[in-house]
Amino acid sequence: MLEIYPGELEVEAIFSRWYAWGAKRNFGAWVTFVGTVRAEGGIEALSFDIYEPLLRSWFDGWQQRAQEVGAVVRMAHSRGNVPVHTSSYMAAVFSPRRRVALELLEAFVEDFKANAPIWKYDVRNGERIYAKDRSQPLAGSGLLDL
Amino acid sequence: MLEIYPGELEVEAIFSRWYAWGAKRNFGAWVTFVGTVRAEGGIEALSFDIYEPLLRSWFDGWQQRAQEVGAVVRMAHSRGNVPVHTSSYMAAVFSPRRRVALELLEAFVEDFKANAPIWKYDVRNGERIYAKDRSQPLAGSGLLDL
Amino acid sequence: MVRVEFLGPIGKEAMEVEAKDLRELAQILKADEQLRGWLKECAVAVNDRLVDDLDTKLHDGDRVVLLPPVCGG
Amino acid sequence: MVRVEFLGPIGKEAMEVEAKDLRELAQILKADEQLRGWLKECAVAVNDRLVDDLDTKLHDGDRVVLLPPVCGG
Repeated sequence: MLEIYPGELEVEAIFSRWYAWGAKRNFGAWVTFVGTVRAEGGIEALSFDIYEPLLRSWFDGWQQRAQEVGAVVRMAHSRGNVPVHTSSYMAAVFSPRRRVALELLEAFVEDFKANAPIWKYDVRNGERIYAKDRSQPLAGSGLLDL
Repeated sequence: MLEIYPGELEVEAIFSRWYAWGAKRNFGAWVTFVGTVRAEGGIEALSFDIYEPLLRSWFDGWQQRAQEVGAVVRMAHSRGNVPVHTSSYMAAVFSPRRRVALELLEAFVEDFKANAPIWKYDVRNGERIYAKDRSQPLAGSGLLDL
Repeated sequence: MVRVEFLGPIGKEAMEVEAKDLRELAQILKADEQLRGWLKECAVAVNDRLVDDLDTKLHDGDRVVLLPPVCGG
Repeated sequence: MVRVEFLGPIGKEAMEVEAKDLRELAQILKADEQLRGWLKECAVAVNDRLVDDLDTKLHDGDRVVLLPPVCGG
């Protein structure tokens, strides 16, 4: 349910697979979020590092939380460079009920922003520059700063 | 931005068109809702009537509201019969910002349920049965009940 | 003449009536057996705008629609 | 020996150190010029679990990772 791809996401192919998966399982409501790289600040791409073991355990926690309300979460994220106007992030919630789906997606995406172990870089002239000003410290940061 | 189709929606084709439209326009966040007909209560399909003039003015009001926050709403809905495990309803919000997109989609879909002039029928053995117990009276109902 | 249409599940043909306002139209519709049950559940639009005032005037060529409880999606 | 990895933008090779707990590890890392600025911004995971206690014991073969501020999506 957690998919990691090199480079930009093939949004339509992923969407089609997810749709077929959910329709067969009798989910009535399906919500998706797609994040696309905006052309701004003169960047040519964004680039991402992922720490997969922690991302997987974070995601598994959400899957459990979804399961308790009869829902399923899915997510796809890029690793490496993602050019402007292409997509780096997709998240989805399948549920028997629409309200559950919408609320869960909102909570999931917010928590993703705060807690997923992913690092973002602007790419300018082929150079990767850490997007420090847009990054958030994880809970417990500074522990080793004696 | 409001699309009405006879029968079930071609979800993947609509999604692909919307995606291409939004990516080109530099929207960073895109959320979609897809409603699929669940196999329950022995129905073979749902069926819909739409009163298009009022649906369009309701939708135009939302488009204006979206515009004020830099967003765009899109919607597709079926008219006539929609078999189980296929989809009758898609809604989407495109926005530069993710939080706007998620909140607007939630508000849009809720308001849609309460105010869109659409009538739903269960289809059993080829017969259309008004889904009265699941329907909500529009604001101002009962005006002519002297 | 005013044209009155019955949407969704009401299943009644449109009709043309003479009525100077919604109050007068309500009296006319009340007399129709088939409609009586629907009136308390229906919203009303005149020329495709929902209205909430029985004193809404009607004019020749106006179009009134009755909208029973809805359920999209 | 404990293996220490530096994730994302820190850009430093993993290292092997001797440390009986996180407090001792912190002392060692503090001595590294390149790391000093990062320590106050980094979260810490031991064997892929985030920890928040400096007295967390370390054992031979443990894997510690330093996680700088994140921004997915």
